[in-house]
Amino acid sequence: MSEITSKTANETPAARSKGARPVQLGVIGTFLARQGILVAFALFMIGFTIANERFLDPDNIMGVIRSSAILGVMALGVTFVVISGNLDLSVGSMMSFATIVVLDLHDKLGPALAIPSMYAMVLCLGAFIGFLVGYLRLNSLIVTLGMLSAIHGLTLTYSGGKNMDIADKEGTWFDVFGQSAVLGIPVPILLFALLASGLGIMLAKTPFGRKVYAVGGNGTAATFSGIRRARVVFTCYLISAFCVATAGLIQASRSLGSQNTVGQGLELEVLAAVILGGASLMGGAGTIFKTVIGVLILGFIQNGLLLVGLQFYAQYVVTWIIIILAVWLDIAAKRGKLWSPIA
Amino acid sequence: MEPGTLSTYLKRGAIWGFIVLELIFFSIAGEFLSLSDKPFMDLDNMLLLFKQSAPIGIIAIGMTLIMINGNIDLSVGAIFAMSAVIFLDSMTWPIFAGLGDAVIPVAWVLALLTGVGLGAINGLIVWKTGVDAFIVTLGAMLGYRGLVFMYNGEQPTSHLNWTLVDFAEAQFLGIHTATWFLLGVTLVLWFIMTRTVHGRNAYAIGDNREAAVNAGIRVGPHFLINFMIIGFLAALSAVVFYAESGSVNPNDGELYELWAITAVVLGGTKLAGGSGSIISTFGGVLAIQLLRKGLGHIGADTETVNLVIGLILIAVLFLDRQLNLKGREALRI
Amino acid sequence: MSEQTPALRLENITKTFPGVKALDDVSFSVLPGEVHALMGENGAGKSTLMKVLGGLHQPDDGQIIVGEQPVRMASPLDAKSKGIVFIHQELSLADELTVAENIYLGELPRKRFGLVDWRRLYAQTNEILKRLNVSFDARALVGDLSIANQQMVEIARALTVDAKAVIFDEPTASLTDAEKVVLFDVISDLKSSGVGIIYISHRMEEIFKITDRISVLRDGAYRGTLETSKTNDEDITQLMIGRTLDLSRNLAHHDVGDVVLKVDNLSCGHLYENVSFEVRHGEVVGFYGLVGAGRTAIAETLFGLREPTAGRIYLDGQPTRIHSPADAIRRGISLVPEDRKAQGLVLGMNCRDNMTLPQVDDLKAGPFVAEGAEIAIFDQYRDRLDIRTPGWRQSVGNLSGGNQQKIVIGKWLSMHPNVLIVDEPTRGIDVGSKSEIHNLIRDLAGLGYAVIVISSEMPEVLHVSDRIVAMFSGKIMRTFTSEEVTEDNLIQAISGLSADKVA
Amino acid sequence: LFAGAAYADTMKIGITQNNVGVDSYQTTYERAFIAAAEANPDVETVVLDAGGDVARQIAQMEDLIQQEVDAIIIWPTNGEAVIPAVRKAHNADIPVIVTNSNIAEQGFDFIKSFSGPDNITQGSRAAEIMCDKFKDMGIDGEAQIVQISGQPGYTTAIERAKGFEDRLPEVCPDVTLVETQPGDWNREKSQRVMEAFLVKYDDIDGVYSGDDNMGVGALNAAKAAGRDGIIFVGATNFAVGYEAMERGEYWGSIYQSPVDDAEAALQTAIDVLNGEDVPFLNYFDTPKITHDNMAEFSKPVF
Ligand SMILES: Nc1ncnc2c1ncn2[C@@H]1O[C@H](COP(=O)(O)OP(=O)(O)OP(=O)(O)O)[C@@H](O)[C@H]1O
Ligand SMILES: Nc1ncnc2c1ncn2[C@@H]1O[C@H](COP(=O)(O)OP(=O)(O)OP(=O)(O)O)[C@@H](O)[C@H]1O
Ligand SMILES: [Mg+2]
Ligand SMILES: [Mg+2]
Repeated sequence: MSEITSKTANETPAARSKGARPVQLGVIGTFLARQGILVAFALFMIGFTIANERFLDPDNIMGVIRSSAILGVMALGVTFVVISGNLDLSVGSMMSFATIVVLDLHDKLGPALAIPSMYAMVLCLGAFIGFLVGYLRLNSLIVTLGMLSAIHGLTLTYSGGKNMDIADKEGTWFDVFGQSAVLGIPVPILLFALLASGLGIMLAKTPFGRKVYAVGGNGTAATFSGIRRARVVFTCYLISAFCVATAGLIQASRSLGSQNTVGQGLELEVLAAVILGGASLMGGAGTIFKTVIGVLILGFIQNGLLLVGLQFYAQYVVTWIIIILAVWLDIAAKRGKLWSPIA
Repeated sequence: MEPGTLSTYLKRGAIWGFIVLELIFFSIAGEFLSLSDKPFMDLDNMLLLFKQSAPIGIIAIGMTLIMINGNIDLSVGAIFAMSAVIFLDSMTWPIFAGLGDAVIPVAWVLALLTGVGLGAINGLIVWKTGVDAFIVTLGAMLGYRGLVFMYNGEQPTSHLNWTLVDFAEAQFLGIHTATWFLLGVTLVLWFIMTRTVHGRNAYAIGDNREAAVNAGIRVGPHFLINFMIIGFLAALSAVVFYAESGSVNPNDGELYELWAITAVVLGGTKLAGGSGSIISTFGGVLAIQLLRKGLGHIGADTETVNLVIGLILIAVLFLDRQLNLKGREALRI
Repeated sequence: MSEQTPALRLENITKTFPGVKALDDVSFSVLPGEVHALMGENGAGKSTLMKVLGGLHQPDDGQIIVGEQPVRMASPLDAKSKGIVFIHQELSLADELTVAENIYLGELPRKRFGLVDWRRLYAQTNEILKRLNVSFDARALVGDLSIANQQMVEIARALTVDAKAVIFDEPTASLTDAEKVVLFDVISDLKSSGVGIIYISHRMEEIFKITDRISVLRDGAYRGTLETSKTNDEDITQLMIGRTLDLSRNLAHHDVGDVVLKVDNLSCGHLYENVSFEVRHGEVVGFYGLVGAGRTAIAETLFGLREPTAGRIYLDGQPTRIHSPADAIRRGISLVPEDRKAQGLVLGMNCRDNMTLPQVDDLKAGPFVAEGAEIAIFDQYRDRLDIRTPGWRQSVGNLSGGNQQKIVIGKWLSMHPNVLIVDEPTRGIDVGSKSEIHNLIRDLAGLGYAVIVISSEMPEVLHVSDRIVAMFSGKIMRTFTSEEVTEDNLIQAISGLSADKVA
Repeated sequence: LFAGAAYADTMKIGITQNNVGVDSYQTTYERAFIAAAEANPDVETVVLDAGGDVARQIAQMEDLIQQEVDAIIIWPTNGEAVIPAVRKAHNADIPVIVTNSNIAEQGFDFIKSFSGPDNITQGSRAAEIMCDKFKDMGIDGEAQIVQISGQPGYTTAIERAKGFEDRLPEVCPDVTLVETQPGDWNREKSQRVMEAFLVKYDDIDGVYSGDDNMGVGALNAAKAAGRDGIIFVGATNFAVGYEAMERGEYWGSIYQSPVDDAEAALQTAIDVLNGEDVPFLNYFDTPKITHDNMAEFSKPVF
């Protein structure tokens, strides 16, 4: 046995380092931050309730959820796309397209045929994007930006730029998706809930969901593990298109008429909701549940500020602050430090 | 490789080839379809092209720097509007009442400071919180826009100063004022990116942020500076543009971020960061403006313009991919 | 030991991560002009200790003393300014920049106004490259270099500043022998100019060749320091793993069966040409060659990642075309890839999900993933490969380098392949686990698997293979049986000296 | 798809529109304009769309000047920002006609004529419709109304709101306008805004919206919430508004036809080029339309 020298370090108890430590989150801090989005949500609800007692009125709550449903349904699909490591900026434009098409076909083919035809057309658009991003590996930001513009052009060509209205608004059952209620719950909320739970389970529990996370987390490693990356990305865009078509259906059914720009600008709201929910734009992280919370937060901010009587632009500023705080707390909890360690 | 050699430009040449194609197409199509007796490639028309490229061009040049850095800035449209509001409004502030036209440079400085300040806020948040720039600036896109609206309700902010207009409309050596600014900004940024330590660090950080941190580059302050630069450029763009128009709607500059990003990507800069060139972005800006101008020239209607611009964007991306495709033996991942 | 002032001292360092006590009251010092090895099993805390020293982690407790002064290493920049150079375990380079820019990353020579002094940059870089005796140019893009050359760029950084101490964290993991020689020259240069060197490696022969003292960590705790000249393999492993290992144990050899995989005149562009070989059930075939010899490219082709430009692949006698990894997996081929970070793992995912990723479609309970079955698989391979992790929920990115590698190996073993291809399987793996993996490879062969081992470590190839294919510059130079192979004729073959003797 | 090719001796008229496709008014305007131009053998047109972007509109003005058209019609995205560009055309001896919403007074020296509706008057007329109805109902002493305005920042939105807000206290001093929020010319947005109003205010007697599209959105919200008896008054009578009016759910609006608007603008330009005298402010009439008198008007085509 060779000689083992004693510890080389100075044996005297060394002065503990006194230098400033980075701010560490305590146990409670970490818990709060990890549930940052829920805490923010709760604070909001409390704040608005104090500011305006009508805020918690069941009718109001129901109303907010109902009008968030359209945005929400779209956000569900975009969550898949974002987790798989891509973006979809075309959902707003595509939703306008879906709405206009289903309204137009309603009068031409009748609702029973109009709805599947519209779904088919929107899924084709989704498949086209999925093909470009998944199989041809084109950059999703630019592809969907291009599609935002192109689909808008397509919608205008389709409608001739005119508003689309159902001729016989009283005599159609088409309004069930947007205006009726089952057991007192508005159908848009039911559809949203149904899709959210279906897609939520799909993402969290099925092999496909696992692959979405893998492809978004590290596409190369996913390929090396035998995952057909292109197919996964393609499917995510199909899911997104399906959600968009559903949103268009609710929208069309809700107002039985629409203009060409009904979905304009929604893409960024949708993205904001998905990010608020904690999905990472790098891909690989996020959940449907959190996206739903993100959607509700946006909806309640809008509604709450309106009730309080603040101008609509105050909502912009508040959304800004909320987004940054929520995401910040979320990552602070993950790294266990409030401030970023980057120099 | 010393950055900026001829071979790199040739490799990134797709955008210039595309510009040539556009010129040829619109010249020929213009013969048949245009109302104008003048050819598309008329000198004046081309000079106008440069001038009209300036508002988005100046921003896109800054966006290149941000994107090489591996970040993105979605708030430039809102910064553009906010700087414009300050620029036009400050000329009417009572404290400057005695200045006469000397108020102009003061307003310029204030507007540019606004841009730098808003950029700095983004930069600080990115630096201190570690939240991804996409998210920070997506939030700021809304937040700053809210500030613009708050400033003047929903009314446009206006101040038409004819001295300014004359300055903006002037042509020095036949080249418009706005073009001079665009060229100047392009040159300066090109120089920064290829010749200075800051510029080279920008590439390094975008390429491999962890490596840059490990090597002791102070990534946080670096980001801060770059966000201040793009804030400055967004403000400069506003200052140059609103000198000539004198009135800003609170929603002006919306979607500018997307057009700027489009120009940058058309120029071949990768969204992932680490590579890209200022000169190619300049090409990307010209290509987009040329497309708009050309489609107007041949009388395409709104839906066609939307459709064509969207599809061209995708087509260019596709071509670029095909051109840069590695050989058949490449790894299939 | 003389009573010199250490170049730097780490005192009573403690560092915890959520669920892991990575360092527990560790003290350690380096003298000027000393090469001090830091050893320990995978996950013992070596890299973490060095990251504390390099300013990448802040210790929970303890202090760092440089010269006589206690200092705080707030950031890598801070560490650098205090004369500490850190050559990382994982490559830390910017692909799109030139070799020179990478070497001087963070400290490009300046002229006035923050301009880069290109002339000085290239002059200095050329000097360093000359000293390292490498073949690439200062202006080459790092992304175009092979991994080994990239590692040399990383090493070149040690020569740019006047360092007090240089940390090498497993620098030789992807170097070949020729480059190792250069590295050791560099180290001895640094040493003679009074720099203290901390050297982390799992390779005993290197440790004995170049180090003066050896400090050992186990499970985050300091275990003692040995003088290299007065110790031996057994004592070190004893200290590292708490028991002795019989490294010279003979591996089991089995009867080989029918040909599983046959490759006939396969070519893929310039990567490799006219490659023919076969692998039988129960056989381990080693592929040995210099960096860039084309071994990885062959593996990638067999795994459906590359399209061959000519030639055929036969599986069980049937001509086969493999279109994608999914295809390959379906046909019973597994590949443990060369680059675990980029190709092997989804770093943000937890250990269990990473391990079962290729079979997630098969592990189903109804339409859902059968998580219980997944956990069972994970547990099985964690025990078998001795993977150190607080649990399956830990995200793989937080594991030590060696443990990450084990996850990748476990992932592919659990697929029970017919043909298992392992590319540099023990890169960064500690001695104990390494021999465990070698045994495992032999055992698999015993079970009838056909195994291809690609390795740049000659002892490894010699140790585990039944036959050895020697490659040089995209061509197979010769195939040896384990009886005929010697170190000499193998080296000859892979240097292209025996082209006429193709077997 | 493409406007016609060039011939000598015809009038070349260029138009740069605000934002075609954002609503069917502008689209119908564009089609009517092209149709009117095609019907006239002496006229050739270049039709451009600024997409709501001032910078693009200024560029289009420059392009039209550069193409040496004979006259330019502009539908300003911003009534002040385009003045320098208009001056440029003026300096190049190209007559400029402003359509739909006027430019600011500083620019009046550089234009030949404005052709379009009088948005301020429209706003005040809407106030009068609302007030008259309240008087009929006998609630003009206490009625509360809310306003849903158009896209913030656009002249038309601002002028209509101004006309309404200025006129209302003159005719009905005791009616209170409790809140204004923008609906961005968007039916769905307006529906959401109205939903919040309905929760917030128990007593809403009237809704003024910047156009009928938004008005119908608000109406849908009220119907869904089961709140009857609200008086809806809008502007720019869209087909949906007309139908709702037929059903008696929507009270009144301002009848404004994009076809009239487009034809008036083209005719003004032609008159100017023919050297005829045109009034400087060439308003076309936009009468009040209510449930009572709607039989006098044909259903809008847009
Ligand atoms: N960022 C982190 N978060 C959580 N745990 C970590 C983190 N970094 C390291 N660890 C854990 O700390 C322990 C020590 O890891 P370290 O990388 O220092 O090991 P090592 O001795 O370098 O091993 P190897 O030889 O495999 O490189 C491991 O158990 C590892 O899982
Ligand atoms: N000139 C090159 N440029 C970029 N990548 C290359 C080049 N040559 C080889 N590679 C990549 O490097 C990897 C290894 O190459 P190859 O199979 O030729 O070498 P090898 O014998 O496995 O050597 P090692 O893995 O030890 O470096 C392959 O994935 C290949 O794509
Ligand atoms: Mg390590
Ligand atoms: Mg290899």
